[in-house]
Amino acid sequence: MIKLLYFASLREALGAAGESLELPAGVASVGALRAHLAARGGAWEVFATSKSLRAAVNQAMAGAEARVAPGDEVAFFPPVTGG
Amino acid sequence: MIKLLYFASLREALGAAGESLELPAGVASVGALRAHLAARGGAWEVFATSKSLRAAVNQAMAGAEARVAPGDEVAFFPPVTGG
Amino acid sequence: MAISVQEADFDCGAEIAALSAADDGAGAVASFVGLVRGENIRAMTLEHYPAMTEKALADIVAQAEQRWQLRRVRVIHRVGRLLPGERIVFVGVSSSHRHDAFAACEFIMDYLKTRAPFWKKEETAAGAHWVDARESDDAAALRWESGR
Amino acid sequence: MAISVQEADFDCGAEIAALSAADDGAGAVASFVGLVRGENIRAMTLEHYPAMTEKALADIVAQAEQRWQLRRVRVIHRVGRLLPGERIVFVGVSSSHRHDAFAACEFIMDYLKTRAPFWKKEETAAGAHWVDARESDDAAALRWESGR
Repeated sequence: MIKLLYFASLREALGAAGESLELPAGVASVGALRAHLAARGGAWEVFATSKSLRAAVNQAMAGAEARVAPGDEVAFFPPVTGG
Repeated sequence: MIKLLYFASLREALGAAGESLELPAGVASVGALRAHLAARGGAWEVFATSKSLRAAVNQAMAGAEARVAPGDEVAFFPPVTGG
Repeated sequence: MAISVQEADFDCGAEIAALSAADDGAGAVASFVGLVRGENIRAMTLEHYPAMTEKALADIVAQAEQRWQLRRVRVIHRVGRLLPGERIVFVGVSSSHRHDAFAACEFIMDYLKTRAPFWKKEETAAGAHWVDARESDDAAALRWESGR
Repeated sequence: MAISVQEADFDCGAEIAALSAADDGAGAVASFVGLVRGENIRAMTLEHYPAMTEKALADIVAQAEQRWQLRRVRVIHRVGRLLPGERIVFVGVSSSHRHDAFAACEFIMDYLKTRAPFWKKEETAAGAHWVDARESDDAAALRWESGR
């Protein structure tokens, strides 16, 4: 299982703040996880279409190639706008 | 007459905070005024020997070529060290 | 370094004083305060990623401490709903050297703007919307990569 | 712009608050505080050229206002005898733009250090001496000429 979190406009677009997910076979990177989520269709296609979506693995910014393994916390969010 | 002012280490070296001076004939610039003061000898030679001495005419920084005329306030001081 | 993420307001004067208190070498304190601009905004709500926020800020501060000679660093970022004119963020840096304090303070703000997980939602007369990230903020952060 | 040359201490929190008070566009306030370092110093006396000081500071602030988009600028410089840890100078700048506030604040400090008629005399265990001007301050001010 991994823990998924969604923030800000992404959270609102998906209608969910997060979920627990059993990592499917073959999904071991942020990029593969995005493809898996996009395949749900509808609002979830944003994981395939958005170029600006950011990811963090275990609370550290992570690119598409970053490893994802059971027990990880993976967050997706739009570019940050604090300060 | 001009008003002369001396500040900080220069004031202490000369033992004077300022004076009123009748501008001698031919003294019409900061540079000429420095030469005139240096000619007093002793501590006043600093006006000839110091490369770092600064001048202001009527409260504005002024170089050696700056004009000096009767009624002006001319100040001499070391490089500033505030802030 | 001291980092706070909080709903409560903060006291700039007290924070600045604390940055140099009982430190003979702290001759320079640079600080920055970011406020909610009110031109077309009724209110602003700041969301963040609690588990990551302080970690991200601590990483930014650690980078600043590697690049410049700093004595103390203080970062405060508010979350929740804020009204125009309210303070959002405080960054303060003390150093023996004026330029180090200035550079580190601006670096921390530029990195915070592009790397710390905060998101702003504005309430305007036309409704609420999430604030878009600005290219100028990305450019400001990138400046530090090339060593300007 | 508001410029003060005074013996009295000042309140950084109040000064920073005043820079953005009742101004919807002031989203950024950068400020700097310079303090008496105490490593080998018992006290410091600041002399100035009263007739020129405020004029010189106003000229520096006017230059900053021409170079950057600023909303308000505040400069306070103390004179007289100060002890280690005491505040000497405050420069605060508000702007709509973070970088303008930072740049103008540092510019004003760099120019103040090299162009405003203040002189420091330090009291140490070995006696009192006038502080020498530093080449690094001249270099800091010159940076702004070439547009870095």
